[in-house]
Amino acid sequence: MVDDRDMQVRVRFFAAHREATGQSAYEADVPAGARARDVWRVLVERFPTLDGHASGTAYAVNQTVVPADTVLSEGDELALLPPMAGG
Amino acid sequence: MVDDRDMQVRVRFFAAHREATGQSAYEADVPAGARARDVWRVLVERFPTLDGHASGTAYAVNQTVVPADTVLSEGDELALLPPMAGG
Amino acid sequence: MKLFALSSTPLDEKGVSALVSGSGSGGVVTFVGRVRDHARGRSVSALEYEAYPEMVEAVFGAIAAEARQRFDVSAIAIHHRLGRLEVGEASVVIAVAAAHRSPAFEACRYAIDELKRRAPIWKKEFGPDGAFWVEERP
Amino acid sequence: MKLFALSSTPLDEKGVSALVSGSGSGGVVTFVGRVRDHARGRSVSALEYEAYPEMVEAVFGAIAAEARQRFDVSAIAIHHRLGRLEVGEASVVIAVAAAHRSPAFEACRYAIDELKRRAPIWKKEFGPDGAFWVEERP
Repeated sequence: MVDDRDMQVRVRFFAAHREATGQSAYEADVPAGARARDVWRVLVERFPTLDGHASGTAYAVNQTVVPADTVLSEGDELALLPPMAGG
Repeated sequence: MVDDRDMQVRVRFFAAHREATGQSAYEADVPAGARARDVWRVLVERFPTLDGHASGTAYAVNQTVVPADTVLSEGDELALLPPMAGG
Repeated sequence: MKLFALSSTPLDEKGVSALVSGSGSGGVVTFVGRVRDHARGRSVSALEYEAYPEMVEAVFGAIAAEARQRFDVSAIAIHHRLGRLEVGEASVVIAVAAAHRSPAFEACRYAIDELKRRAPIWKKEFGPDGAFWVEERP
Repeated sequence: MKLFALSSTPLDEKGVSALVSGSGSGGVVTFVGRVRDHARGRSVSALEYEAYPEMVEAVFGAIAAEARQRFDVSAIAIHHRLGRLEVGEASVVIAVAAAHRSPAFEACRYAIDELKRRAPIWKKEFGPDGAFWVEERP
């Protein structure tokens, strides 16, 4: 999917994800040209407790909701959004 | 329409009617068996300034809106309700 | 504080809302009517409200009973102001509490629509061309 | 006080409503969401709200801009609470002002529906069976 250089993206965890990983932010090294869903796989390897939490999770890049196949850039903020429950 | 004994009903005036008559309540002597609309005619004779204020006026007897042909009883409270504008 | 009331002093919006909020109510929808600085193309400086008080509270109660029958709501409060109001002041506050928001919105809408249609309340509008009693079809 | 905000302290319902009330607004419709003592058949003792703050205010602003485009309303304010809330406390306050009541009701309904669908806010429910993150479809 990508060339073999790496890039860094800043991942944000909330709610069940935050509790599963024990952190609210994480600097992830991913291959350059990685898509949002590729980062999820990298994160599940790093935090096995995230497994099972994919259902209903949406992605936001730099505070905007995006499709799972969105290509990321160096320095992007990728937020994993579990099912929302405001109000 | 009625027999020739008289009865008394208590009339209530509001808003434009109150200003036209200069009063908010009036004890009207009307023929026994009079209907609400008969009282209106009695009132227009007594208060000529009420003429022209019939349009949109509803009747309430003892605090309940009723049709114009409702027969009144001695001691009833008949309220003349000009077009309402609450809220 | 009563659920249905006329008031000659400024309406307490928060108090009316608090009247209906029980521990089982997930949503409270409130409608507040305010005196606008214009109406029907004229500018407005103040309003004066008058009512048939013995009848108004019964009408408010009937409207609330109908709304509770039609929609799944737990409580409704209706307070209306009397006397002279300046621009920006609240003329009416209706608060509806329900477990779910959809019936709360519907019942609040129903209550203000019916209040305008059938509550024996009148208003005189003061503007640059003088004062007159408002006759508006809701 | 900002039109769109997250707050760690109790929401000021009257203040949010005052934010939108200008002299031209004839109606203000307010929705207040409160913590219920039960939900989905379970009893609830408290809720804990968490948000993605950098994104929430942008989402609130987008929802309000859409509502103003769709409905003839003059102003919308949205405040949401964060942290632990006891039963009865307000979790969200949405106030909409308009010259006429119909668009005010519609825009307020639109705003709460969209907030629940797409604002990045989460809640943990505390009850007799423990605590869990709520996943509800609006």
